[in-house]
Amino acid sequence: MADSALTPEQLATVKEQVFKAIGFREEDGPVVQRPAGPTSASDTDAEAALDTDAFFVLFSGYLVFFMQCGFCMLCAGSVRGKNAKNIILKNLLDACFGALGWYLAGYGLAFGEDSNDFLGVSNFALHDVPPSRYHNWLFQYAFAAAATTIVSGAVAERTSFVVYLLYALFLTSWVYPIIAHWVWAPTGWLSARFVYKSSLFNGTGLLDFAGSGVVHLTGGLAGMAGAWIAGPRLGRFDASGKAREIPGHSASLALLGVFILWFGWYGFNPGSALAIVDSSEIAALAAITTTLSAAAGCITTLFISMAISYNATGSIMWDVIGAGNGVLAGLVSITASCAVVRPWAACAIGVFGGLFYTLSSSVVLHALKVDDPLDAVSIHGGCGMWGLIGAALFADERLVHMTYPTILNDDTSQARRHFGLLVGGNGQLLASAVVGIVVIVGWVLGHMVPFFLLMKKMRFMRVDPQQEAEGLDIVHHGGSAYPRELKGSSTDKLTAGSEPSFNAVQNSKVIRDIMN
Amino acid sequence: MADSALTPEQLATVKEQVFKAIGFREEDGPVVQRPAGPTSASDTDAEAALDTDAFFVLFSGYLVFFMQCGFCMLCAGSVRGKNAKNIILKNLLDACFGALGWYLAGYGLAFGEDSNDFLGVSNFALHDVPPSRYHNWLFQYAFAAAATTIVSGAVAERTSFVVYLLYALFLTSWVYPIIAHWVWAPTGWLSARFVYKSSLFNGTGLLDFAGSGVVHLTGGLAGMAGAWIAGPRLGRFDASGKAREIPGHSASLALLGVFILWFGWYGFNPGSALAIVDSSEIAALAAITTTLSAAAGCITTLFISMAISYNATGSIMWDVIGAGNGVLAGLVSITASCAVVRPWAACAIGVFGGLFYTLSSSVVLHALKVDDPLDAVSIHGGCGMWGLIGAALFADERLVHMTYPTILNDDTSQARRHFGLLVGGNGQLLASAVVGIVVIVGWVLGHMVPFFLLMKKMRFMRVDPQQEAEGLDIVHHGGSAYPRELKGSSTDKLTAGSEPSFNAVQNSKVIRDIMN
Amino acid sequence: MDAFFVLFSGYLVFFMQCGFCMLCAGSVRGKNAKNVILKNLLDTCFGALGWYVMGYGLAFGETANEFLGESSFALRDVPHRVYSNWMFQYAFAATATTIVSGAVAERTKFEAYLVYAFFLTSWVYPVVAHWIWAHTGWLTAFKVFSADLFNGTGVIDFAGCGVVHMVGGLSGLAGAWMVGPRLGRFDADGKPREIPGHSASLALLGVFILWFGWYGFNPGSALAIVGASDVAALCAVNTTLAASAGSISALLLSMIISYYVSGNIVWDVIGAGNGALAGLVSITASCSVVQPWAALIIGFIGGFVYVASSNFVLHVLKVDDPLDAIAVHAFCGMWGLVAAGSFADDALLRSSYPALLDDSNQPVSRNYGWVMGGDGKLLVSAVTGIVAILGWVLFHMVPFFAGLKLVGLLRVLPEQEHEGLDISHHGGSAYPKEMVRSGSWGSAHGGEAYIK
Repeated sequence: MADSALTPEQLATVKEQVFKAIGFREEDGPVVQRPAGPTSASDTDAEAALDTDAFFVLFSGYLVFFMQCGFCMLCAGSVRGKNAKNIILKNLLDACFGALGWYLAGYGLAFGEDSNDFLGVSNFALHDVPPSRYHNWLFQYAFAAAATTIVSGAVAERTSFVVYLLYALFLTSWVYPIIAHWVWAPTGWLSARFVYKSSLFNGTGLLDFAGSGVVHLTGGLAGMAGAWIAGPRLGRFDASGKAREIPGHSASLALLGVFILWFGWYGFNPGSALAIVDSSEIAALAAITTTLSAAAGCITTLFISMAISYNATGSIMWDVIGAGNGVLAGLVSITASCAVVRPWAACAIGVFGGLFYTLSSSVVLHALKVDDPLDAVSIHGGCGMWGLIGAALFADERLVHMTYPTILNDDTSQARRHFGLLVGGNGQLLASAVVGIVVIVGWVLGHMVPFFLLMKKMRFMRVDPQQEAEGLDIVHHGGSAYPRELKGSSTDKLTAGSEPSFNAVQNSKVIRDIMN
Repeated sequence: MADSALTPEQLATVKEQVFKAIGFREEDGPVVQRPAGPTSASDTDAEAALDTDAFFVLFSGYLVFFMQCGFCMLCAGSVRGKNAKNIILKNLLDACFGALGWYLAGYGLAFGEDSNDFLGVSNFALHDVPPSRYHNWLFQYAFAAAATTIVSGAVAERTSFVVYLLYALFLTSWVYPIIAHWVWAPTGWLSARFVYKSSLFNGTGLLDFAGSGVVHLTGGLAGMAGAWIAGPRLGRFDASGKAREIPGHSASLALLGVFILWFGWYGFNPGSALAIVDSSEIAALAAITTTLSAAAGCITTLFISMAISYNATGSIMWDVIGAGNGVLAGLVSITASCAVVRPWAACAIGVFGGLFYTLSSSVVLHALKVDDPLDAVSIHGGCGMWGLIGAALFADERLVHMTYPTILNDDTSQARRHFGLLVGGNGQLLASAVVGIVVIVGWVLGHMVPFFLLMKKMRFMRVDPQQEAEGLDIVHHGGSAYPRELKGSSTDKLTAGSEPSFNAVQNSKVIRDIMN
Repeated sequence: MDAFFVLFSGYLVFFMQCGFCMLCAGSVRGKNAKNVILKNLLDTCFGALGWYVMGYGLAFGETANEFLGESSFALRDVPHRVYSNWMFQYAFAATATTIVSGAVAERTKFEAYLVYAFFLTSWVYPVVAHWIWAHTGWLTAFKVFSADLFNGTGVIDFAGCGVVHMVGGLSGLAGAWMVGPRLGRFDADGKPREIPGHSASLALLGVFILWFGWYGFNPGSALAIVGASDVAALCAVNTTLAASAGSISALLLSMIISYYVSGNIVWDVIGAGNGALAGLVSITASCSVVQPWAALIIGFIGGFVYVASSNFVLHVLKVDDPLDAIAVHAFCGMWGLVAAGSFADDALLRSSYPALLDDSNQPVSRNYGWVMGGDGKLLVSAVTGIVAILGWVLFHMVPFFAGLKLVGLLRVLPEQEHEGLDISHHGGSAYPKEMVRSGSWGSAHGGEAYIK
């Protein structure tokens, strides 16, 4: 497991001797003077590097895709058993419809080669896309699907199936791609990757490395619109408007989802380097900051919720779902800045992410009276905003220069990028982040609120109250996710010979409860 | 070891390494200046190799991290439903506190650049760690978290939450890193990677490629200390001291955990090559031996338990949880030796691993009267020991030389490494393995027994009996992991107004069945 | 680098074992959950042994003839650089094996299943793999000279529609047919009754894991990344699109059917999950040789094939297949081969398969799909491949299962089946009652009895 067979002292001595002998100075950097080899060999090297990058992006994309599984399990565990199949199917289908929407329209709008500041206008249905960009399509598809699936949690247990399908198609084929274009496409007006500093918005562009704003804020706001317009679940608020808990049916499934999401986030954040050759340090840094922020978010949320419950009831309660959501809050918060902040700042961002989550969750529920079964609005919307701001506050000068390409002044001299307010920089990044947040909020709500209102008007939005009470699985999906066993199972044995008394029935119910 | 005077041979080796690192070839002649211009192909080549290695280590680290999910599901499925949330939260938090402990103290103690035989003394909180080592931090963090989480199973269903958090911090920030330093750091006194054979402990060092000893034995022993001091769960032993089964609440979750762990182990073992360029054969061999040993361990355990049940009751019983634990036993057993044994030996190690697991499980339970709900002590402690011994018995000469770096005699001639007793070698490796086991046992128990005893003294260790009987989820975590639906849900609606007749009860039962 | 890629793809394929296990577990009744989980675990384990001892040598042994390989058993004399390939191919063999566990679930004897798993991985599967994927196999598309290829084309089965899925699915057909339906699956008139699984959550968890693992299965089958990253990326794109299309078409089709039959709309969750799998299976043969739009079509039709063949198996053949494994893997596997023979694109064939020479050492283009303007030769080869696999698998597996049935090893006793295999064979339910009742009301009704 050791890196080197020599002690550092020894190695340093030898290095010094060797360098002296060949006239090499360390500050010169790696030797670049090479004898002219066969050109084909260097071509091969360059090709191999591209292949390695494609490999990295593909596997990161697979991990991001696996987050669909995480979201699905998280949602399934966090709703009542009577709606489990419904939400699982919604999660499966936003991956499927997302693929269609992204294939037909989304990718072209976001990353089409012919494009302007505002959107791309070519490469629809993968037309004329060279195969060497296919890995990028897959990676970006997984992001689009992640943005889409966030909403399923916010509108769970009461929205109709059809409206969700329409929504999924609409988001992946129009709303999300445009934002992705603004921030990530080479020509987008908020991009941080122009060559000339003067072309960058506000001289900075929007720092959103892996999508706190593009993916999470978008998804969270769409969820907000949906949950608000759909209205709360039956029984979520009592007559006096006080919120009542409606716990999900399986904490195990929910936390399985959290773990899978954390795992998948290692594709989301480090994978956003979009290359590994010459970027491995960026990817590794992103992996570390992701880990630390998630841990900090979890611990913060846990202790805050513990303190609140202690104040409120006098007994200490360690909230499991809260801790899981804290992990997600930390992950969302670091997403924008994962490659541009130092590890200590990642801890800070995670801690504040946990705080913001708790805070915004309570605002959404108690002040806005919006019923969000999975806290998706606060996790993805609230922490998504904080993520953009956190990037603007903590972005480290050296890391920004390492992660983002060199920019030039108008006289083609190399320009310095702005960096974070709290680490010695100025407020330019913060200004850009605020602008970014405002336009994303405007764009998403400007589309999703009318969309959901229209659906409501057409009575598509929400299932009937009696259907909601009975559970969507029985009404729409042909039976419960956890059906009772048929006659002939062990249950019969246990009740056999006993009177069908209340007690016997109760007993067999116990068994069945457990069996199911 | 000699710090200043280097032998010509050694100088040559190091020269070669240094040249490779800076992209210099001797035939190029002395470097006089660093030419300007774009980097050449060969430079890209060397850099790309490092990047590829970083990529490999990162993705292996992700897989190892995913083992947290596996452990979590395994633990959740193996405890009773009333404690599911508790153990899930413990598993989540050891990943989180583990990250903090490893960040602040652990990594510096284990792999800090300034270090002595016993521990590292720099690089705390990633201070002064070059980004090119960040990927290693992540990988090693995942290992530390794996060692920590082993204990959660052994002390499940009865220990208090706070003591577990303190334990997790203590293990990842002090107990585990020291052992990792001894065995894996370049300067550790048990390391197998010194340059001179005479510097190696016993002329061999400890062969522990991926951590049977460092990770699993450490975790298993800490679990032993915890389970022993916490005492058995209520009802685990009857009045006469005979053990009674307390089955877990979901075999599906437990086996999901086993599969995820097996998957993650492909990061654990092959990933420990820490490089893929020029090491792909080592990694591939490790993947094969891992597979075969897991299969052999599973089959052995299954048939042993079948034979035992047949002897005891006369009917054949195929034990699912036992088979799953057999997989883990095989995996732990091969961990130390995965890159230095041939595939047939991997089968043998797996078979004996299954045997040792069954044996030690029965010793722990019936002789020591220690209640270990997940058999973590026997799987990780028992098979961890066997893994070190197995490596010493079966290590193949050629593979040892392929996997570990070349070592030199004092006269700087190349030295032969010792290899396994059963494949033609001598007992030196075995002696080292025994020493390794003794010091790990001493170190871990020397810390964890006093730690847990202190906790017990302070009455932190264990929850109240009535809390234990009621279940930790309700007492500490605000309700069951699988809550019944609240009043006001559909149940009431459907039964409202009907007599509490058999039929009504049946109806509400149906609903509840579905809910649960 | 390539070894790295192959290894990690192999890990993903291995993870499909977990997916199958969860899918099976969720799709059976709770009383048989442990049984089917253990079967899935053990085919992984016995598969490893069978593949190690026999399978790899038969399929990819270095000395080989057209029909099978004859060396490299137990990894003997296998050079280390091939080790990553062993790992990858093992995961494929285990996948083929595990398909059957679903088809024969809830009623088959445990011992019979173990014997089957060993038999398939050590003999039936490796021979088929050799035919199509080994350089010397008679159906391979990997020979240098066009004249050596079967029909001038060989069978295009990039990632194993035929080799893996048809083999598994047909074995499942043989098994499910021989073992007979579960008790209560058909009523007295022979009308099928639904026996829903105990947890849709687990089943769909399995589907998601399978989809994730398929990204190892299809792109990984490029077996290299350097110089092949475009191929791998195309496979990943096509895999995604086909899975989506399959899921959507199966869902809509089953919705329409339910609307016709019962008058109300049912969105079938398990059907959608199986549809995704159907799409994945359908694209497996052709993932590297068709354009993305063709992948959509292939997946879409795959969903139809799944729904149609599922009804065919159940209503016409009267075979009880709890997981629809036969429809998903055997029938969509066939469709996948046919699709590859129809939609294979000229340029993509050349980029993902090696260059071909005619007898005078001149480069010669490969035959491509008739839909794309080529001729029917690929389709003929695909049909030949289907027939050969059908014959080989059924010829072995039907007598095998019939033999087991004859000696009484195939099926559990009716009362055991009634009670549930977990209790009769595995020492208790997968979800046992708690000894001390949790919850508020449990303790009020006899819960105390367990405390003491």
